[in-house]
Amino acid sequence: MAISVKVFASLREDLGVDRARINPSKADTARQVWQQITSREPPGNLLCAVNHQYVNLDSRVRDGDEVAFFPPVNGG
Amino acid sequence: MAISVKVFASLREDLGVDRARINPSKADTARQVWQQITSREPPGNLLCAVNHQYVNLDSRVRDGDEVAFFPPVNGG
Amino acid sequence: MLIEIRPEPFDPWAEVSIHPERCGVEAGSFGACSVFVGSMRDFNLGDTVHCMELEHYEGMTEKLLADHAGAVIDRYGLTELLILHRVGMIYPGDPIVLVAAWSAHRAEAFDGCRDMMEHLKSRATFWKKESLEDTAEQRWVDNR
Amino acid sequence: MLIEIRPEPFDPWAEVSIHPERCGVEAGSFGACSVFVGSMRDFNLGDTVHCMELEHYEGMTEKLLADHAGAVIDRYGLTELLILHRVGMIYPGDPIVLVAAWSAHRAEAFDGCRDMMEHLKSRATFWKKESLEDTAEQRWVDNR
Repeated sequence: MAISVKVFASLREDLGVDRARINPSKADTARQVWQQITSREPPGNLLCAVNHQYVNLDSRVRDGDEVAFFPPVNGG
Repeated sequence: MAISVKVFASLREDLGVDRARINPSKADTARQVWQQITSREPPGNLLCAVNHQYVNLDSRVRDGDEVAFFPPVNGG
Repeated sequence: MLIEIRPEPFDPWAEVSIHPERCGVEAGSFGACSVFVGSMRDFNLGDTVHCMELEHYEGMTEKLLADHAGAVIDRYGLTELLILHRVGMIYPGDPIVLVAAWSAHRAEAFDGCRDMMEHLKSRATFWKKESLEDTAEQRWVDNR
Repeated sequence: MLIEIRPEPFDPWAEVSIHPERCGVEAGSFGACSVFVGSMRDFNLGDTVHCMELEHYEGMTEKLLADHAGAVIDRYGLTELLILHRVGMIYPGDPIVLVAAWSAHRAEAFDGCRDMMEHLKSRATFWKKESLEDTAEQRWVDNR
Protein backbone atom coordinates (compact mmCIF):
# COMPACT_ATOMS: atom_id res chain seq x y z
CA MET A 1 0.00 0.00 0.00
CA ALA A 2 0.97 3.66 0.00
CA ILE A 3 -0.37 7.15 0.51
CA SER A 4 -1.59 8.58 -2.77
CA VAL A 5 -1.00 12.32 -3.27
CA LYS A 6 -2.73 14.67 -5.72
CA VAL A 7 -1.91 18.31 -6.42
CA PHE A 8 -4.23 20.70 -8.31
CA ALA A 9 -4.34 23.91 -10.31
CA SER A 10 -1.72 26.65 -9.76
CA LEU A 11 -0.08 24.59 -7.01
CA ARG A 12 0.43 21.69 -9.39
CA GLU A 13 2.15 24.04 -11.82
CA ASP A 14 4.24 25.75 -9.12
CA LEU A 15 5.50 22.50 -7.61
CA GLY A 16 5.72 20.64 -10.89
CA VAL A 17 3.97 17.72 -9.15
CA ASP A 18 0.70 16.21 -10.28
CA ARG A 19 0.52 12.88 -8.50
CA ALA A 20 2.82 11.05 -6.12
CA ARG A 21 2.96 7.97 -3.95
CA ILE A 22 4.43 8.23 -0.47
CA ASN A 23 5.66 5.47 1.81
CA PRO A 24 3.35 5.67 4.84
CA SER A 25 6.24 5.08 7.24
CA LYS A 26 7.58 8.54 6.23
CA ALA A 27 4.43 10.57 6.96
CA ASP A 28 2.09 10.51 9.96
CA THR A 29 0.37 13.82 9.18
CA ALA A 30 -0.72 15.74 6.09
CA ARG A 31 2.12 18.21 6.78
CA GLN A 32 4.67 15.39 6.62
CA VAL A 33 3.13 14.25 3.32
CA TRP A 34 3.67 17.81 2.03
CA GLN A 35 7.28 17.70 3.15
CA GLN A 36 7.80 14.49 1.21
CA ILE A 37 6.76 16.08 -2.08
CA THR A 38 8.49 19.47 -1.76
CA SER A 39 11.07 21.34 0.27
CA ARG A 40 8.96 24.52 0.15
CA GLU A 41 7.02 25.91 3.09
CA PRO A 42 3.26 25.31 2.77
CA PRO A 43 1.66 28.55 1.44
CA GLY A 44 -0.65 30.39 3.84
CA ASN A 45 -3.70 29.73 1.69
CA LEU A 46 -2.95 26.02 1.16
CA LEU A 47 -5.97 23.70 1.31
CA CYS A 48 -5.72 20.03 2.09
CA ALA A 49 -8.13 17.10 1.85
CA VAL A 50 -7.78 13.51 3.02
CA ASN A 51 -10.08 11.02 1.32
CA HIS A 52 -12.15 13.92 -0.15
CA GLN A 53 -12.68 15.64 3.22
CA TYR A 54 -11.16 19.03 4.03
CA VAL A 55 -8.62 18.68 6.88
CA ASN A 56 -5.86 20.78 8.41
CA LEU A 57 -2.19 19.96 7.94
CA ASP A 58 -1.86 18.37 11.36
CA SER A 59 -4.45 15.72 10.58
CA ARG A 60 -3.30 12.13 10.73
CA VAL A 61 -2.88 10.15 7.56
CA ARG A 62 -2.86 6.38 7.16
CA ASP A 63 -1.74 3.82 4.65
CA GLY A 64 -4.14 3.80 1.70
CA ASP A 65 -5.29 7.40 2.18
CA GLU A 66 -5.64 9.85 -0.70
CA VAL A 67 -4.13 13.20 0.31
CA ALA A 68 -4.75 16.27 -1.89
CA PHE A 69 -3.18 19.75 -1.83
CA PHE A 70 -4.68 22.68 -3.68
CA PRO A 71 -5.08 26.47 -3.72
CA PRO A 72 -8.35 28.28 -2.84
CA VAL A 73 -11.25 27.10 -4.97
CA ASN A 74 -13.27 29.31 -7.33
CA GLY A 75 -15.93 27.43 -9.25
CA GLY A 76 -19.40 28.64 -10.12
CA MET B 1 -65.75 66.14 -14.47
CA ALA B 2 -66.11 63.67 -11.62
CA ILE B 3 -64.17 61.35 -9.31
CA SER B 4 -63.93 57.90 -10.84
CA VAL B 5 -64.13 54.99 -8.36
CA LYS B 6 -63.00 51.40 -8.86
CA VAL B 7 -63.48 48.46 -6.51
CA PHE B 8 -61.62 45.15 -6.85
CA ALA B 9 -61.73 41.47 -5.93
CA SER B 10 -63.60 40.29 -2.80
CA LEU B 11 -64.50 43.87 -1.92
CA ARG B 12 -66.18 44.35 -5.29
CA GLU B 13 -68.26 41.24 -4.63
CA ASP B 14 -69.07 42.19 -1.02
CA LEU B 15 -70.18 45.73 -1.88
CA GLY B 16 -71.78 44.81 -5.18
CA VAL B 17 -69.97 47.81 -6.69
CA ASP B 18 -67.49 47.62 -9.56
CA ARG B 19 -67.20 51.19 -10.81
CA ALA B 20 -68.82 54.45 -9.78
CA ARG B 21 -68.64 58.17 -10.49
CA ILE B 22 -68.84 60.60 -7.58
CA ASN B 23 -69.61 64.31 -7.63
CA PRO B 24 -66.41 65.94 -6.33
CA SER B 25 -68.39 68.42 -4.23
CA LYS B 26 -69.48 65.47 -2.05
CA ALA B 27 -66.01 64.08 -1.23
CA ASP B 28 -62.82 65.88 -0.13
CA THR B 29 -61.00 62.77 1.09
CA ALA B 30 -60.74 59.11 0.07
CA ARG B 31 -62.81 58.25 3.19
CA GLN B 32 -65.65 60.48 1.97
CA VAL B 33 -65.47 58.78 -1.43
CA TRP B 34 -65.90 55.44 0.39
CA GLN B 35 -68.91 56.82 2.26
CA GLN B 36 -70.50 57.82 -1.04
CA ILE B 37 -70.41 54.27 -2.40
CA THR B 38 -71.43 52.34 0.73
CA SER B 39 -72.90 52.81 4.20
CA ARG B 40 -70.52 50.15 5.61
CA GLU B 41 -67.55 50.92 7.81
CA PRO B 42 -64.21 50.60 5.93
CA PRO B 43 -62.72 47.17 6.79
CA GLY B 44 -59.50 47.19 8.83
CA ASN B 45 -57.48 45.74 5.97
CA LEU B 46 -58.87 48.12 3.33
CA LEU B 47 -56.36 49.42 0.80
CA CYS B 48 -56.84 52.61 -1.17
CA ALA B 49 -55.09 54.17 -4.16
CA VAL B 50 -55.52 57.56 -5.79
CA ASN B 51 -54.30 57.80 -9.37
CA HIS B 52 -52.47 54.44 -9.00
CA GLN B 53 -50.60 55.50 -5.83
CA TYR B 54 -51.26 53.88 -2.44
CA VAL B 55 -52.71 56.47 -0.02
CA ASN B 56 -54.47 56.42 3.34
CA LEU B 57 -58.16 57.20 3.71
CA ASP B 58 -57.55 60.75 4.91
CA SER B 59 -55.78 61.72 1.69
CA ARG B 60 -57.32 64.54 -0.32
CA VAL B 61 -59.06 63.77 -3.60
CA ARG B 62 -59.73 66.17 -6.46
CA ASP B 63 -61.97 66.39 -9.44
CA GLY B 64 -60.72 64.01 -12.15
CA ASP B 65 -58.97 61.63 -9.73
CA GLU B 66 -59.28 57.86 -9.98
CA VAL B 67 -59.87 56.41 -6.50
CA ALA B 68 -59.60 52.63 -5.99
CA PHE B 69 -60.55 50.44 -3.02
CA PHE B 70 -59.36 46.87 -2.67
CA PRO B 71 -58.46 44.10 -0.19
CA PRO B 72 -54.86 42.98 0.52
CA VAL B 73 -53.06 41.91 -2.64
CA ASN B 74 -51.65 38.43 -3.29
CA GLY B 75 -50.09 38.03 -6.70
CA GLY B 76 -46.97 36.10 -7.61
CA MET C 1 -36.24 45.94 -18.93
CA LEU C 2 -39.43 44.18 -19.95
CA ILE C 3 -42.59 44.00 -17.82
CA GLU C 4 -45.69 42.31 -19.15
CA ILE C 5 -49.03 41.20 -17.78
CA ARG C 6 -50.01 38.17 -19.83
CA PRO C 7 -53.57 36.90 -20.27
CA GLU C 8 -52.23 33.75 -21.98
CA PRO C 9 -49.95 30.96 -20.66
CA PHE C 10 -46.21 31.48 -21.13
CA ASP C 11 -43.10 29.29 -20.96
CA PRO C 12 -40.82 30.99 -18.39
CA TRP C 13 -37.67 29.11 -19.40
CA ALA C 14 -38.08 29.91 -23.08
CA GLU C 15 -38.65 33.57 -22.14
CA VAL C 16 -35.50 33.71 -19.98
CA SER C 17 -33.51 31.90 -22.63
CA ILE C 18 -34.27 34.43 -25.38
CA HIS C 19 -34.40 37.55 -23.23
CA PRO C 20 -30.80 38.85 -23.36
CA GLU C 21 -30.62 38.59 -27.13
CA ARG C 22 -34.11 40.14 -27.46
CA CYS C 23 -32.79 43.13 -25.48
CA GLY C 24 -29.50 43.37 -27.35
CA VAL C 25 -27.51 42.19 -24.30
CA GLU C 26 -24.52 40.03 -25.25
CA ALA C 27 -24.08 36.74 -23.39
CA GLY C 28 -20.50 37.57 -22.39
CA SER C 29 -21.50 40.87 -20.78
CA PHE C 30 -23.07 39.35 -17.65
CA GLY C 31 -21.86 36.61 -15.32
CA ALA C 32 -24.96 35.90 -13.27
CA CYS C 33 -28.68 35.35 -13.74
CA SER C 34 -31.13 34.75 -10.91
CA VAL C 35 -34.63 33.61 -11.76
CA PHE C 36 -37.76 33.01 -9.75
CA VAL C 37 -40.82 31.27 -11.14
CA GLY C 38 -44.00 31.00 -9.12
CA SER C 39 -46.50 28.46 -10.40
CA MET C 40 -49.94 27.23 -9.41
CA ARG C 41 -50.13 24.32 -6.99
CA ASP C 42 -52.95 21.81 -7.10
CA PHE C 43 -53.50 22.12 -3.35
CA ASN C 44 -53.92 25.00 -0.88
CA LEU C 45 -54.97 25.02 2.78
CA GLY C 46 -55.58 21.28 2.61
CA ASP C 47 -57.91 21.43 -0.39
CA THR C 48 -57.49 20.30 -3.97
CA VAL C 49 -57.73 23.33 -6.22
CA HIS C 50 -59.19 22.93 -9.69
CA CYS C 51 -58.40 26.34 -11.16
CA MET C 52 -57.89 29.95 -10.19
CA GLU C 53 -58.87 33.31 -11.59
CA LEU C 54 -56.26 36.04 -11.34
CA GLU C 55 -57.59 39.60 -11.37
CA HIS C 56 -55.50 42.78 -11.42
CA TYR C 57 -55.86 46.55 -11.40
CA GLU C 58 -54.85 47.45 -14.93
CA GLY C 59 -52.77 50.60 -15.00
CA MET C 60 -51.76 50.54 -11.34
CA THR C 61 -50.09 47.11 -11.57
CA GLU C 62 -47.91 48.14 -14.49
CA LYS C 63 -46.98 51.44 -12.84
CA LEU C 64 -46.06 49.82 -9.49
CA LEU C 65 -43.93 47.14 -11.16
CA ALA C 66 -42.18 49.57 -13.51
CA ASP C 67 -41.39 52.03 -10.71
CA HIS C 68 -39.93 49.35 -8.47
CA ALA C 69 -38.11 47.60 -11.33
CA GLY C 70 -36.32 50.84 -12.15
CA ALA C 71 -35.32 51.25 -8.50
CA VAL C 72 -34.08 47.64 -8.32
CA ILE C 73 -31.98 48.00 -11.48
CA ASP C 74 -30.33 51.11 -10.02
CA ARG C 75 -29.89 49.75 -6.48
CA TYR C 76 -28.26 46.44 -7.53
CA GLY C 77 -26.62 47.60 -10.75
CA LEU C 78 -28.47 45.04 -12.85
CA THR C 79 -27.70 44.49 -16.52
CA GLU C 80 -31.28 43.52 -17.33
CA LEU C 81 -34.57 42.66 -15.61
CA LEU C 82 -37.55 40.67 -16.93
CA ILE C 83 -40.96 40.44 -15.22
CA LEU C 84 -43.92 38.47 -16.55
CA HIS C 85 -47.18 37.88 -14.67
CA ARG C 86 -50.22 35.88 -15.69
CA VAL C 87 -53.79 37.06 -15.28
CA GLY C 88 -57.06 35.32 -16.16
CA MET C 89 -57.91 31.64 -15.72
CA ILE C 90 -55.01 29.56 -14.46
CA TYR C 91 -54.67 25.80 -13.95
CA PRO C 92 -52.40 23.75 -11.64
CA GLY C 93 -48.83 23.67 -12.93
CA ASP C 94 -49.22 26.91 -14.91
CA PRO C 95 -46.51 29.52 -14.33
CA ILE C 96 -47.93 32.63 -12.62
CA VAL C 97 -44.92 34.90 -12.26
CA LEU C 98 -41.41 35.12 -13.65
CA VAL C 99 -38.74 37.49 -12.37
CA ALA C 100 -35.26 37.24 -13.91
CA ALA C 101 -32.31 39.50 -13.03
CA TRP C 102 -29.00 39.61 -14.89
CA SER C 103 -25.83 41.20 -13.50
CA ALA C 104 -22.05 40.98 -13.50
CA HIS C 105 -21.89 39.13 -10.16
CA ARG C 106 -24.11 36.73 -8.28
CA ALA C 107 -24.97 38.71 -5.13
CA GLU C 108 -26.57 41.51 -7.15
CA ALA C 109 -28.55 39.08 -9.31
CA PHE C 110 -29.86 37.13 -6.28
CA ASP C 111 -30.67 40.25 -4.25
CA GLY C 112 -32.27 42.11 -7.15
CA CYS C 113 -34.47 39.16 -8.12
CA ARG C 114 -35.61 38.62 -4.55
CA ASP C 115 -36.24 42.30 -3.86
CA MET C 116 -38.42 42.50 -6.97
CA MET C 117 -40.37 39.36 -5.98
CA GLU C 118 -40.98 40.53 -2.41
CA HIS C 119 -42.26 43.85 -3.68
CA LEU C 120 -44.47 42.15 -6.23
CA LYS C 121 -45.98 39.86 -3.59
CA SER C 122 -46.61 42.58 -1.03
CA ARG C 123 -47.61 45.57 -3.20
CA ALA C 124 -48.63 44.68 -6.75
CA THR C 125 -52.38 44.78 -7.31
CA PHE C 126 -53.23 41.16 -8.07
CA TRP C 127 -55.92 39.00 -6.44
CA LYS C 128 -56.51 35.26 -6.68
CA LYS C 129 -59.81 33.44 -6.54
CA GLU C 130 -59.63 29.66 -6.28
CA SER C 131 -62.21 27.15 -7.50
CA LEU C 132 -62.11 24.00 -5.40
CA GLU C 133 -62.45 20.51 -6.79
CA ASP C 134 -65.60 18.47 -6.06
CA THR C 135 -67.60 21.52 -4.97
CA ALA C 136 -68.89 24.64 -6.59
CA GLU C 137 -67.02 26.63 -3.95
CA GLN C 138 -64.91 29.60 -4.94
CA ARG C 139 -62.81 31.51 -2.46
CA TRP C 140 -60.53 34.54 -2.49
CA VAL C 141 -57.00 33.63 -1.41
CA ASP C 142 -55.29 34.99 1.67
CA ASN C 143 -57.27 38.21 2.14
CA ARG C 144 -55.99 39.17 5.57
CA MET D 1 -31.81 15.33 -6.92
CA LEU D 2 -29.43 15.41 -9.86
CA ILE D 3 -25.80 16.59 -9.70
CA GLU D 4 -23.61 16.42 -12.76
CA ILE D 5 -20.18 17.68 -13.77
CA ARG D 6 -20.40 18.26 -17.52
CA PRO D 7 -17.41 18.33 -19.89
CA GLU D 8 -19.70 19.57 -22.69
CA PRO D 9 -21.77 22.80 -23.02
CA PHE D 10 -25.33 22.63 -21.70
CA ASP D 11 -28.49 24.74 -22.06
CA PRO D 12 -29.48 25.65 -18.48
CA TRP D 13 -33.03 26.73 -19.35
CA ALA D 14 -33.77 23.57 -21.28
CA GLU D 15 -32.41 21.54 -18.34
CA VAL D 16 -34.58 23.38 -15.80
CA SER D 17 -37.59 23.11 -18.07
CA ILE D 18 -37.47 19.31 -18.34
CA HIS D 19 -36.17 18.57 -14.85
CA PRO D 20 -39.36 18.09 -12.80
CA GLU D 21 -40.85 15.68 -15.34
CA ARG D 22 -37.50 13.87 -15.67
CA CYS D 23 -37.64 13.29 -11.88
CA GLY D 24 -41.30 12.32 -11.79
CA VAL D 25 -42.27 15.53 -9.98
CA GLU D 26 -45.69 16.84 -11.07
CA ALA D 27 -45.94 20.51 -12.02
CA GLY D 28 -48.82 21.13 -9.59
CA SER D 29 -46.87 19.77 -6.61
CA PHE D 30 -44.56 22.78 -6.20
CA GLY D 31 -45.29 26.50 -6.21
CA ALA D 32 -41.81 27.97 -6.45
CA CYS D 33 -38.60 27.51 -8.39
CA SER D 34 -35.46 29.55 -7.82
CA VAL D 35 -32.64 29.26 -10.34
CA PHE D 36 -29.14 30.63 -10.52
CA VAL D 37 -27.01 30.46 -13.65
CA GLY D 38 -23.40 31.60 -13.63
CA SER D 39 -21.88 32.16 -17.04
CA MET D 40 -18.52 33.22 -18.41
CA ARG D 41 -17.95 36.93 -18.96
CA ASP D 42 -15.71 38.23 -21.73
CA PHE D 43 -13.90 40.53 -19.30
CA ASN D 44 -12.26 40.17 -15.88
CA LEU D 45 -10.06 42.53 -13.86
CA GLY D 46 -10.08 44.97 -16.78
CA ASP D 47 -8.89 42.45 -19.37
CA THR D 48 -10.67 40.84 -22.28
CA VAL D 49 -10.76 37.09 -21.71
CA HIS D 50 -10.62 34.75 -24.68
CA CYS D 51 -11.36 31.43 -22.99
CA MET D 52 -10.99 29.63 -19.70
CA GLU D 53 -10.08 26.14 -18.60
CA LEU D 54 -12.03 24.77 -15.66
CA GLU D 55 -10.29 22.03 -13.68
CA HIS D 56 -11.80 20.06 -10.81
CA TYR D 57 -10.93 17.35 -8.30
CA GLU D 58 -12.92 14.42 -9.59
CA GLY D 59 -14.43 12.44 -6.76
CA MET D 60 -14.15 15.15 -4.13
CA THR D 61 -16.27 17.66 -6.09
CA GLU D 62 -19.13 15.21 -6.50
CA LYS D 63 -18.98 14.16 -2.84
CA LEU D 64 -18.94 17.75 -1.54
CA LEU D 65 -21.85 18.80 -3.73
CA ALA D 66 -23.92 15.70 -2.96
CA ASP D 67 -23.38 16.01 0.80
CA HIS D 68 -24.35 19.66 0.87
CA ALA D 69 -27.26 19.18 -1.56
CA GLY D 70 -28.74 16.58 0.77
CA ALA D 71 -28.39 18.95 3.72
CA VAL D 72 -30.00 21.81 1.76
CA ILE D 73 -32.96 19.66 0.70
CA ASP D 74 -33.56 18.72 4.34
CA ARG D 75 -32.97 22.19 5.78
CA TYR D 76 -35.31 24.02 3.39
CA GLY D 77 -37.76 21.21 2.69
CA LEU D 78 -37.11 21.30 -1.04
CA THR D 79 -39.14 19.25 -3.50
CA GLU D 80 -36.23 18.88 -5.91
CA LEU D 81 -32.70 20.20 -6.51
CA LEU D 82 -30.66 20.27 -9.73
CA ILE D 83 -26.96 21.14 -9.96
CA LEU D 84 -24.91 21.19 -13.17
CA HIS D 85 -21.34 22.45 -13.46
CA ARG D 86 -19.13 22.71 -16.54
CA VAL D 87 -15.50 21.65 -16.65
CA GLY D 88 -13.01 21.82 -19.52
CA MET D 89 -12.59 24.60 -22.07
CA ILE D 90 -15.18 27.37 -21.72
CA TYR D 91 -15.84 30.42 -23.91
CA PRO D 92 -17.47 33.79 -23.09
CA GLY D 93 -21.24 33.46 -22.78
CA ASP D 94 -21.09 29.75 -21.91
CA PRO D 95 -23.04 28.69 -18.82
CA ILE D 96 -20.71 27.46 -16.07
CA VAL D 97 -23.05 26.54 -13.23
CA LEU D 98 -26.75 25.93 -12.78
CA VAL D 99 -28.48 25.52 -9.42
CA ALA D 100 -32.27 25.12 -9.40
CA ALA D 101 -34.38 24.55 -6.29
CA TRP D 102 -38.09 23.66 -6.27
CA SER D 103 -40.33 23.95 -3.22
CA ALA D 104 -43.89 24.64 -2.09
CA HIS D 105 -43.16 28.29 -1.19
CA ARG D 106 -40.80 30.97 -2.40
CA ALA D 107 -38.66 31.63 0.68
CA GLU D 108 -37.45 28.02 0.79
CA ALA D 109 -36.69 27.96 -2.94
CA PHE D 110 -34.73 31.25 -2.79
CA ASP D 111 -32.85 30.33 0.39
CA GLY D 112 -32.08 26.78 -0.72
CA CYS D 113 -30.77 27.89 -4.12
CA ARG D 114 -28.58 30.58 -2.61
CA ASP D 115 -27.24 28.37 0.18
CA MET D 116 -26.24 25.76 -2.41
CA MET D 117 -24.52 28.38 -4.61
CA GLU D 118 -22.59 29.95 -1.73
CA HIS D 119 -21.36 26.52 -0.67
CA LEU D 120 -20.40 25.64 -4.23
CA LYS D 121 -18.43 28.89 -4.64
CA SER D 122 -16.60 28.64 -1.32
CA ARG D 123 -15.99 24.90 -0.97
CA ALA D 124 -16.36 22.92 -4.19
CA THR D 125 -13.04 21.91 -5.74
CA PHE D 126 -13.03 23.84 -9.02
CA TRP D 127 -10.28 26.10 -10.38
CA LYS D 128 -10.34 28.50 -13.33
CA LYS D 129 -7.48 29.41 -15.60
CA GLU D 130 -8.10 32.30 -18.00
CA SER D 131 -6.48 32.87 -21.38
CA LEU D 132 -6.29 36.58 -22.18
CA GLU D 133 -6.97 38.03 -25.59
CA ASP D 134 -4.08 39.56 -27.56
CA THR D 135 -1.43 37.88 -25.45
CA ALA D 136 -0.31 34.36 -24.78
CA GLU D 137 -0.87 35.02 -21.08
CA GLN D 138 -2.75 32.53 -18.97
CA ARG D 139 -3.60 33.19 -15.34
CA TRP D 140 -5.30 31.36 -12.51
CA VAL D 141 -8.36 33.24 -11.26
CA ASP D 142 -8.73 34.68 -7.78
CA ASN D 143 -6.29 32.47 -5.91
CA ARG D 144 -6.20 34.40 -2.65
